Amino acid sequence: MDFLVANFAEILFYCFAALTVAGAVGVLVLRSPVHAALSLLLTFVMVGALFLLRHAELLAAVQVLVYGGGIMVLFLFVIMLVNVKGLASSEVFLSELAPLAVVGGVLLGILVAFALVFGVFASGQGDGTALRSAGGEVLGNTEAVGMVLYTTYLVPFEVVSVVLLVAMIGAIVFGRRSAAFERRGGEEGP
Amino acid sequence: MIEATHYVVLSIILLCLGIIGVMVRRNFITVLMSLELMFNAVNLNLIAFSFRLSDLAGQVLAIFVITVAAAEAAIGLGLIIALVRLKNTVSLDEADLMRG
Amino acid sequence: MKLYDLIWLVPLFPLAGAVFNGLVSNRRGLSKAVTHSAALLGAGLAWLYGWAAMIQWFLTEDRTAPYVVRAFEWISGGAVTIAGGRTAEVAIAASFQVDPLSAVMVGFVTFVGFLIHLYSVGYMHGESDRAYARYFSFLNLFMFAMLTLVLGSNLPVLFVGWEGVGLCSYLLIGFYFEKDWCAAAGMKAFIVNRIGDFGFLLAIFFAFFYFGTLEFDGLFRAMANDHHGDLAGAATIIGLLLFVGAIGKSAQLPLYVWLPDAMAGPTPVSALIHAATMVTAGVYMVARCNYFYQMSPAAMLTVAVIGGVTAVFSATIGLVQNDIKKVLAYSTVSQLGYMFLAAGVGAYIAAIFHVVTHAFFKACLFLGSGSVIHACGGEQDMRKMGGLRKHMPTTYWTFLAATIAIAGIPPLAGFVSKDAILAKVFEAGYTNLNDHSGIYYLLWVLGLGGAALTAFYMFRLVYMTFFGEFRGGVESEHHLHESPWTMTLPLQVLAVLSIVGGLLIGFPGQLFHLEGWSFIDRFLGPVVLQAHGDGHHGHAVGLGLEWILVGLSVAVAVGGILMARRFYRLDPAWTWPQHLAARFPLAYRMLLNKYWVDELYDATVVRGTVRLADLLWELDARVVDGAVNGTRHATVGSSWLSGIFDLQVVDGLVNLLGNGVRVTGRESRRLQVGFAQGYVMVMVFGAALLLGIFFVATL
Amino acid sequence: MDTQYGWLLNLICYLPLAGALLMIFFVDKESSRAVKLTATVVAAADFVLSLPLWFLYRTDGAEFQFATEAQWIPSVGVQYLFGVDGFSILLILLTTLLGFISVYSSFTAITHREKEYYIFLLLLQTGMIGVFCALDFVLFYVFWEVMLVPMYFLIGVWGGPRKLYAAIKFFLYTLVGSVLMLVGILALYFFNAGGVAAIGLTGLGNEATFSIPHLYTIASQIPPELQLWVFLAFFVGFAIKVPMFPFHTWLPDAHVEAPTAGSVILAGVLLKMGTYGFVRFSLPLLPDATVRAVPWIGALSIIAIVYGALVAMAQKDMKKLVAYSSVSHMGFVMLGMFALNDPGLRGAILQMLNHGVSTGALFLLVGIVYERRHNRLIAEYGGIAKVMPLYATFFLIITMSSIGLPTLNGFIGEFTILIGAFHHSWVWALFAASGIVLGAGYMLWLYQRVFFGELANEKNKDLADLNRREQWTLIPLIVLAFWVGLYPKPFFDRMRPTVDNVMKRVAVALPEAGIAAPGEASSDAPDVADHGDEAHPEPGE
Repeated sequence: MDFLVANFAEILFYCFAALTVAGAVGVLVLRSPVHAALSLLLTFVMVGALFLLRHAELLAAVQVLVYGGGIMVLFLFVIMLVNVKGLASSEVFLSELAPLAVVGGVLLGILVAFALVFGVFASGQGDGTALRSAGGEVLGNTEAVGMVLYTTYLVPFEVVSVVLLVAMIGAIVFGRRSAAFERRGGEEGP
Repeated sequence: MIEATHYVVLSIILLCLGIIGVMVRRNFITVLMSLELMFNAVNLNLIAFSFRLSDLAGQVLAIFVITVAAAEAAIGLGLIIALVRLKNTVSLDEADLMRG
Repeated sequence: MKLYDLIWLVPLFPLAGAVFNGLVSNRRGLSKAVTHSAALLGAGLAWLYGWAAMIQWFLTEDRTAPYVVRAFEWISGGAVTIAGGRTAEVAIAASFQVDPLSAVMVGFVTFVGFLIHLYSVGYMHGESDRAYARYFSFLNLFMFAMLTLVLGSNLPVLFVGWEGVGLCSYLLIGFYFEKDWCAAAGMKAFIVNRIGDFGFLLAIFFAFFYFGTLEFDGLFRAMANDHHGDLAGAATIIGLLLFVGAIGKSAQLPLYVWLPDAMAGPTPVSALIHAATMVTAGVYMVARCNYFYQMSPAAMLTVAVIGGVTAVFSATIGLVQNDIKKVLAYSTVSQLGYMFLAAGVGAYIAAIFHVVTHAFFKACLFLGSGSVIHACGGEQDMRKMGGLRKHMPTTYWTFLAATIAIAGIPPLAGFVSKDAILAKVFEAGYTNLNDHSGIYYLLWVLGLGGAALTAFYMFRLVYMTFFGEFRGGVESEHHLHESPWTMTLPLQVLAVLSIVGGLLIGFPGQLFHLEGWSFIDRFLGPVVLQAHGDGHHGHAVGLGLEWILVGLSVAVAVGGILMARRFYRLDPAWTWPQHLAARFPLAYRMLLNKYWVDELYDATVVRGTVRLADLLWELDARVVDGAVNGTRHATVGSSWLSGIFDLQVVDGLVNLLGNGVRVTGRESRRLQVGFAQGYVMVMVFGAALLLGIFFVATL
Repeated sequence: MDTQYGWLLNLICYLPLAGALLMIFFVDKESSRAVKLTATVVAAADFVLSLPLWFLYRTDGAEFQFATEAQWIPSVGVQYLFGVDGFSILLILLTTLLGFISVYSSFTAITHREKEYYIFLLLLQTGMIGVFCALDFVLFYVFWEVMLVPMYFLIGVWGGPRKLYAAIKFFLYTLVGSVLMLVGILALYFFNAGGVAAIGLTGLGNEATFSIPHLYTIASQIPPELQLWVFLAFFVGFAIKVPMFPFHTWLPDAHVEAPTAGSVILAGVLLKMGTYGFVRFSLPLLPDATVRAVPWIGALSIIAIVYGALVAMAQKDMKKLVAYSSVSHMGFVMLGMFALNDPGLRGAILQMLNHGVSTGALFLLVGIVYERRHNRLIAEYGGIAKVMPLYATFFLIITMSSIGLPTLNGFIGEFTILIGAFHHSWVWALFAASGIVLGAGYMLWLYQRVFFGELANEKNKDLADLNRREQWTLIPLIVLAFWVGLYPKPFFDRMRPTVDNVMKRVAVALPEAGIAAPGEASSDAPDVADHGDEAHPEPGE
């Protein structure tokens, strides 16, 4: 038990990491998009849990809410809407490319890993208190992030919100355009 | 002790899976999901380094990444709908209007 | 309350009427009753207020100095250096003045104007509602402009009225614009007037250059203070240029040609504008600016000569015209000549006196002729009239009274004023004014001859129109009728004034040793600058000689009348005039065709200008624009040449390059497979390669 | 420079641009209604926004007000300098008013490519306002060129049968002038800065700048020869735009081919660019050369007045007639300006406005019948006062304004100019005043041939009178014509500081300048007319 107590954080990490990778692999290999999506959901939630371990409580919440809630619903919604099952071809993978792709992916991964690991060794180490304090006073992580977000990073924050807005409009336009296209084609519009 | 290295390795694995997924899956929706995987990989990294450096910038950046990911998902799914309407397929290799 | 402090209301009343009729009545097509009520109200209020203000002024203020009412600053052109290196501010105010001269002018303009408005109510009744409103709008607008003209206290404000009456004249002459010749007459009037205005404008500039002010009062004082004759040269230039303006507006030689044509307008318009008021504006202006002429013998002489010659010249044309309005038009030109003749000998008061009496009898004549034309259904040719005495007695009697007045039979108005003029002209010769004794005597003879001609052609007109048998056919004779009261009432009022008006306002007391009995002489005295040196001689001509002169002019007038009676009354077949015409065909044709002056102007000035315009247009298109297009052709040509060089040599190289690019493009197009994941793969390997290079380089 | 309310000026200048962008991205080109509505609202808003300038401008304040000062390209001394004085305010108001009217008047005249048309109109407006606001030579030049392009397209796309010829002629002609102007600008720039050794131009060694207010301060140090060359370069640029006598032939072509609104803007505002340039640059910056050029420009102006009027008389096409009348009227403006005295310059400035109002209105009027009949030949009309009484009334008022009838605007301008010209040389006034007679000649003749007489042509029998919209395009101009004619004082008040400043700067070069202290008001400046004694009417002459 002592081992469990002493290394609780490590054990949690490995569990979460394993589930994360499992989910990712599921996305890669599951034939049905619905299954793939559910598998992706697992990854999202586990990544959120991993955030918790690094004292990023706010991020964890956002991860679950946005990914697990918003984006996932969006995926599922689209899957339902376009009836993927009927449309998807029987061939799941691009078989002729697959080997090459795996080689390329792994190669790139290794190279990036090199870069990052060097980065880890090159950088110093903090105690994490800064992640919970603002202006010297110890608060929660949410307050700390909020303070930084709305002071130092106010302008980028606003810009990102515009990006989101534009994306939203763009999504609507894509929907409309094709509607117009269909009208011209004589079919019934939505 | 969990080091940043752990996180880095995990994130690299996720990234690789994502890249491979993007390249090998035919289904556009799954390709998008793979992209989301890559985003998550990046976020993991950011959080890890944020903790290590005791710097909130990493978390803030992660929030931005999530936002962009949401935007990307919205656009991408919109594209899927357009593609379905236009060519009645979700296979990415059949969307080849730009072929030279 | 000083009514004359608000003297600018006088022109504003008719303006309000004009605006109402123009914007409301005309647009909405309101009924005739509304239209003429508004117009009469405008003119009537101007009359009442003008008279009230003038009488109040007369009773309360010092009459030797003008009472100036400044409304607002109008043109502020900044400072400029004028003659003698002085600096003057171009600050022209919209200001009005009350003084004896403007009082007289306002007095009769508003009065006659109102009567003619009243007359128009009957005369224009046949027009459509909108044309009716348009007519009254223009007529009211004319009143506004005319009153501005006589009330303005400086040359530019006078000029506003001056141009304004010209505009109204243009509009009213061209009232029946569907007829080409009416519109053409309007345009002719405006453009000929503009030629005069050209002189007027230059006079204004010269006046400002020499005096630094354009206020009449300031100019007057500057001239009055010039004891050494330093400003005589300036006075000559300004006087002559102003007179150019007067020639245009008052239809004197050589710019009289527009006035006979102006008869194309409705008859009340001819009465108001082209007889009673507007055409006398030139005389008013000369009288107003008399100080320039007083200082300049040359200018005076020019005015006198042009006036005298015009008086006779146009009277001769009037002898043979058959159009009733044309006769009256030439008569107007002739009478205006008399007025200028008076002004030219320094008798400005006599000139204004004649303006007033002329307004009475000539308005009466025109309105009478309008009544006749109305009755004859628009016919203006006297050869197709005759015997109208029986059908329209009121018109006949009033017309006759005015005719006797203009012919110069004592004691009617025309006699009094015309005799005053002739006496002054004779006096000028007698006293050897400015050493031009001979010329003035000659002018006196001309004036006397003109009086005889006047008597002749006016009675010719009466006899042809009202006596004998009606020559217009049975059908037309049926329609002959007396006019309604709105038309006859003004006739009667004007006829009465033609009879008594002269004695009333200008009793020739000097003939009876009664000094100061002439109201107008005393009243207008302060307006005229007493020239240095010669002063006022009083009675240079002895009383006996004066009576002889009176006798002479009466005798000539009676002679003219008797001759007309012999020619056109006693001999219904008119054999004598026909005989004369056959005997002197050239003279007759010359008179009938008005000395071919119109044709001459048409052939020289009008055609010349149009020709020049066409020529310059050719020049512009061919030469000036040709140069531009030539540049274009030269540029295009040289670029064609260099194009060949370019094609063969430079382009050869360029094409080589271009072909290279094209081939590369064609080949590399194959790489574009349109397969997204293929691109991703390339990207991944590319990124890996870059990272690899990075590590190799770093390590 | 008074920077209070500087934002207002920028807003006025860029609002049409913003409107154009808005239309590009958000207005559906299929919806003609939306296109017109947007353009009208933007143009009207711009006009309303420009109104405060009239009230906020202080005649006793700094020379340039509503200013904006910012760096633009610091490395070569280009600044973003905006600012206006009374003179430019009048022109900006004219621009915004005519801009609105030209948008409003095009509703039915333009039927294809409507969206692009209104976008170009709005872009043009930004360019024009910018020209009047810019106080930095480079900025000025940028706006000057920006203005050209939309006009080129307006003529070239929506024009008449020979539109391409006219558009290219307009563009190239103006471009030639502006390129020379650029050379002049650079010469001044280098003179102020280090000079150019290669061409033997020694400079003052000041900090390099294109700022016009700064260049004003060094004007007296520019050597006469340099002044002359720069003056010539400017002269060509501005004279083409005015247009002065030998450079005027692009104008009739451009006017005839341009759509109605294009003609209105062209006559109303673009021609003012040339005269604006003279007043803003040539006179104050190059006083020596200006004084030397007076006889030549005077002669050219008089030729323009008489020649323009005569050629107008020979025209058979209404629009061409009005175009040539512009040549004549702009001759008056140039004459007054180069009389180099207060009344002349004031009259010239006022006459610029007057010409914008009355000629703009004339083009609108001609456009109205053209839209109904698609014909501009005078001979095709005649007697239409009967079917279009209201139109005839409006046309008459504007005709009278154009020929200078007192109580209307034309008179005030011409009268003031002539007083100024007279005090320079009475011969000038003599010849110029003859233009007034000729002006009455061609305008009234036109009026007679079009409106009076028998309604002979069958096609004219059922012409519709003005509709409500057409009336409202004209009424503001007519109100303005009467306002200027009856009470021009507010206009004179606003231009006074400009005139005083220009006269003060020119006075340096006048022969007796040594006597007058530089700081004194121009009323103490020596007699301009005195340096030509032969042109002086002597008492007793």
